[in-house]
Amino acid sequence: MKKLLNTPEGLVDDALRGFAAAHPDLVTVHFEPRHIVRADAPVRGKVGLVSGGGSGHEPLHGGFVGRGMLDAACPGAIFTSPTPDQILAATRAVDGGAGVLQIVKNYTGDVLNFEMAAELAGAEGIEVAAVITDDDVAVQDSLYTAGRRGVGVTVLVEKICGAAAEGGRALDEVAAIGRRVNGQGRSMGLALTPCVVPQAGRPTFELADDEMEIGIGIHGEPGRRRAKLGTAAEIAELLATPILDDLPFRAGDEVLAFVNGMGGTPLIELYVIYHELARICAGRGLRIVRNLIGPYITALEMAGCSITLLRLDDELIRLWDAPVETAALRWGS
Amino acid sequence: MKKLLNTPEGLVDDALRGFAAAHPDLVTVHFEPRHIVRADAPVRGKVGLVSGGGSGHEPLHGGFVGRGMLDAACPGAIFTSPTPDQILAATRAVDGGAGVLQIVKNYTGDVLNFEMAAELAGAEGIEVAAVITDDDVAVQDSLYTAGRRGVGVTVLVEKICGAAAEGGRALDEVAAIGRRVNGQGRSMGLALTPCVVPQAGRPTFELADDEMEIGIGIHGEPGRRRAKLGTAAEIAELLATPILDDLPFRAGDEVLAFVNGMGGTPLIELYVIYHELARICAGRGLRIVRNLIGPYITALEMAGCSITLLRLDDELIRLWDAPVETAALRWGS
Amino acid sequence: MPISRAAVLDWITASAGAIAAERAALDRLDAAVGDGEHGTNLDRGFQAVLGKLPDLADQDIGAILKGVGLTLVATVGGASGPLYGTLFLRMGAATAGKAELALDDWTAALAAGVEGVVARGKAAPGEKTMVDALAPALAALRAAAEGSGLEVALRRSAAAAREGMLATVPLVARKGRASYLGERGAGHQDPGATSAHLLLATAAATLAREEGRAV
Amino acid sequence: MPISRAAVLDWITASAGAIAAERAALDRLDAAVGDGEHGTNLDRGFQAVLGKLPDLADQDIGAILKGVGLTLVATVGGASGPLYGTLFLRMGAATAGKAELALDDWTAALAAGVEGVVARGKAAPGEKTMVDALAPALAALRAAAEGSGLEVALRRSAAAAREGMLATVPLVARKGRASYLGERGAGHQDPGATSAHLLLATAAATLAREEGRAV
Ligand SMILES: Nc1ncnc2c1ncn2[C@@H]1O[C@H](COP(=O)(O)OP(=O)(O)O)[C@@H](O)[C@H]1O
Ligand SMILES: Nc1ncnc2c1ncn2[C@@H]1O[C@H](COP(=O)(O)OP(=O)(O)O)[C@@H](O)[C@H]1O
Ligand SMILES: [Mg+2]
Ligand SMILES: [Mg+2]
Ligand SMILES: [Mg+2]
Ligand SMILES: [Mg+2]
Repeated sequence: MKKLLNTPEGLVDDALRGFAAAHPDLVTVHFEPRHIVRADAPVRGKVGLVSGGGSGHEPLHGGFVGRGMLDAACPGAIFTSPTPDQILAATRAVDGGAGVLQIVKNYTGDVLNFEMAAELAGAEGIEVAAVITDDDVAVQDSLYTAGRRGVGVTVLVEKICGAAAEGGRALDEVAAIGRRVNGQGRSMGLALTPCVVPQAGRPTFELADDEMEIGIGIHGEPGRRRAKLGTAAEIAELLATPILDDLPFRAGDEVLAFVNGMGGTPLIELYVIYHELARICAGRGLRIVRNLIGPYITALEMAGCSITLLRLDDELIRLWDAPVETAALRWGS
Repeated sequence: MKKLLNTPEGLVDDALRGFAAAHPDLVTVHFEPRHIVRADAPVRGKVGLVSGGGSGHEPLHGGFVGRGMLDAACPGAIFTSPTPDQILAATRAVDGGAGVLQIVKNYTGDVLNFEMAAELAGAEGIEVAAVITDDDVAVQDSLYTAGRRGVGVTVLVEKICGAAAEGGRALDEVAAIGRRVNGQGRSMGLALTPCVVPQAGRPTFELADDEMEIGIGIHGEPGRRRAKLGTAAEIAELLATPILDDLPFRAGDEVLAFVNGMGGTPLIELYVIYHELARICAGRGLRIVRNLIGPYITALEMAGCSITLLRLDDELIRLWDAPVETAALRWGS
Repeated sequence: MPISRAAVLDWITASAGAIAAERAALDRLDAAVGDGEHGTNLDRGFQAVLGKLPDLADQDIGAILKGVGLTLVATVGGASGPLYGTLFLRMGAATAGKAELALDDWTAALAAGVEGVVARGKAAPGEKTMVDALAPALAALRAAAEGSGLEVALRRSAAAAREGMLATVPLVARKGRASYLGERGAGHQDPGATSAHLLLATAAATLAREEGRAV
Repeated sequence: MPISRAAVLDWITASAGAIAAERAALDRLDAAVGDGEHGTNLDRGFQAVLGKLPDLADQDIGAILKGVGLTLVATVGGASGPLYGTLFLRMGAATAGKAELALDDWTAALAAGVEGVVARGKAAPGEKTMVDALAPALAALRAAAEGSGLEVALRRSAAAAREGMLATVPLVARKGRASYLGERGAGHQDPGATSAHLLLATAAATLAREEGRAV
């Protein structure tokens, strides 16, 4: 295991200390229990947005705390959902009287912990709603699974709901927008290498030098199947086709295309995939009107990528373009 | 070799096609010869900023083309300096009548190719000046080497000179500011893994599972020495000490701290290093008043990081804070 | 002979030890079908429980079990945190105020706990989760309660948990992270069922001992 | 017998072949002390030269060499691109308008070329660069020019380049990327000196042949 860290046990807290030191203008970081809160929280009259999940997916979620995006993030241990007390503390810290929206990736652990926190916050009189993201088409039959995983679309939900909340929309409206984004977005990912959970110290799976793992999530878990390493064109096809067919996306759709790096893949390769994706979308008559390319929802140092497509409409474009000021996404003012 | 690409030979052009497709609002990409030009170039009356170097360091330099930073970037083959015809074409494209500043990392190849291009541009009547960055303290004795390498400071020079040029400063002033930044900045880097140049297909060096390579550049070349893998605290110390001693930085200095990822190292680890760096700086009485954390000048998928410290003054802070709108750095408006 | 407060404390302490000893093995099972940290998660939780035990030691059994549940909820995370947390919280509620437990009390407590796990996680038996160890253990306890003593009943319960755990191997998971694997998950033992068996085997080894052995 | 245009074209063609054949070996040498792509760089350049040769074939030797130089400058990149580009550009300038070269012409051309390389790269002999092969080759050519024929002179020149190349092994580099390695670079042969030897060895094998052998 080769990582820049002091001890596996201390990794998350050390990184949070660094995050706190780097961005005092944007956030306040609490350690007992762990939660990252927007520096000017609670914003009176604004719906508060709380997300969270296991650590190891940075910049998700802490990197998205700030004006126009999240009000708080709750980092769990590596790849482990945060606990209800963290989420409850964050909920209290960001409640500006207009209620709190939880943005939760659909994993049993995340859902259960956020649910328990919502029950506790509800008992304290805080109105809580939740958007569960479940955009991963690699998990196909939701009757026989815990449902689709929440992956790339989570970033887009956080940005777009963040803009809606900043714009003064009510809790149920922001939640409805979040569900619309989730409903119109689809993702799929692939790994070239596994990652090493620091406390375990071993790769989460083994891959031969000429193999890739298709249909992975963001936790180093094995994917749906393994295949011989393909070209970028083949890989883009492999990821895009199930995405396109699932919604389905149709000729004439305006979409946001998000090519995400899993943590160990450099930008140059992501742009190669974007080139292939743009070609595939053009071939289907889709118009990519917005894009996002980079490592935004990662799995430690895993090499690989995921593709997310989101069908847009005028309102979603406006909300996407709205100003955002966080450690990992910044534009407008 | 596990990479997302079609062919090693086609990697750079495929990535450039993706870059062109993704950012038509920011840049125009030319292929014969390769150069990336700001969409609204030439800007009349503004000093044009041209940089470039081998590919494989993304987002450097193409990701920094746009308002408030570079006017053009010339991407060479992987880790290979661009050729004079590329640089000449870029120089012509961005000359707005106020002259062109070359920002060149100090490598023999880059220097020679930019020099030849400057001679050719000069013969065409374009006024050209150059700032050579050479901030890498790992290369200590400049009498017996090609001089220090240009690494992390290059990003800072590009941002700060970009703001100065955008602010209407003359060629010699922008060049002087660039040299000041280079003179007040120092860097050092370290690798946990080598990288694989796609056309070679083999790692650039071999490292045992418990070893790190200290004093590396950004081209996968071996470093100054090899040591047993240390903790993040030890690593930060190892990189920061020669930097601090070299300028030297002094108690009371206001600095920009830049923790750069080499391409394969995830953000969570960079924040751990930032935490340690902040501690070390505080111990020496330095005040970190600005920071940058992320993979901005990379060596393909190499795991590792570099640290850059830049001594600031009011003017440099103002120029750093000025709006920038590029694919990889965006703030203000 | 009923279950004493000391025996309950014994059980918790021994469970923490067993989880610590099996941590890497549980992580390995979880790596095959999930994200490789079930053992690390539980170990973090039970180490925190050990830290809390001195404060709980002089309370009644219900308060002890509730304290364990709250600690697990606040420190484990993942799917198993809320589930094991709920198990202990419900067992605590069912034994509130008691200084000792007869076999029937223990059976009722486990029943309440398992019901809580199912209510939270919505897993039916056969979906390759901890429920596949917990539910048979409860059934065996109920069957044994009619006629046999505490020790035998606890042993049968642990044996049933073991059978349930082993029976998860060929199953395709329908709940939790392992369900994402589909057919590829068959052939691996469920980590949660394994940790559940560990807790119940430790119960059989500790709860029926003489009072005052160790804390 | 002087060097013909056809022989010069032969030399260039054969050099492209030699570089292609040694590409991986040159990359490996460069990986040890630099960034591992010297062979790839030169091969890209000489393949481009091959593509340009048909356009150059009916021109004079000076124009041919200038065309090679321009192509190398525009396609090789790195340190070696401007340096080899300058070598050929200067050799082209020194042979402008010529349809054949006597040994003295060739010597003068190489002298101009090497001077250009030194002017651009500022490397002195012994700094572990291509100059360590080029300079001795030029010296040997000059020495041999007094008395021996073309073929012998070219062979002595190639042999001197080879000695110079081998002599780079123990050196610590003071120029180029290898200089960053300091003492660690000693013990490795310089890739640029190796490719320079390759060009001069190919010259010895091609330039003194009968006219019209192959293009
Ligand atoms: N819905 C559920 N009901 C009951 N048990 C479950 C459920 N989902 C998961 N589990 C149990 O949790 C175990 C995994 O726990 P753990 O690895 O700690 O959490 P995570 O899956 O969030 O990483 C599984 O092996 C399974 O036994
Ligand atoms: N200043 C210089 N003068 C002469 N030759 C040089 C100089 N710097 C480097 N070289 C030669 O260039 C070779 C490296 O070429 P190449 O690998 O193509 O370029 P780069 O070093 O830019 O990657 C070295 O082996 C050396 O022989
Ligand atoms: Mg987990
Ligand atoms: Mg090079
Ligand atoms: Mg798990
Ligand atoms: Mg090289």
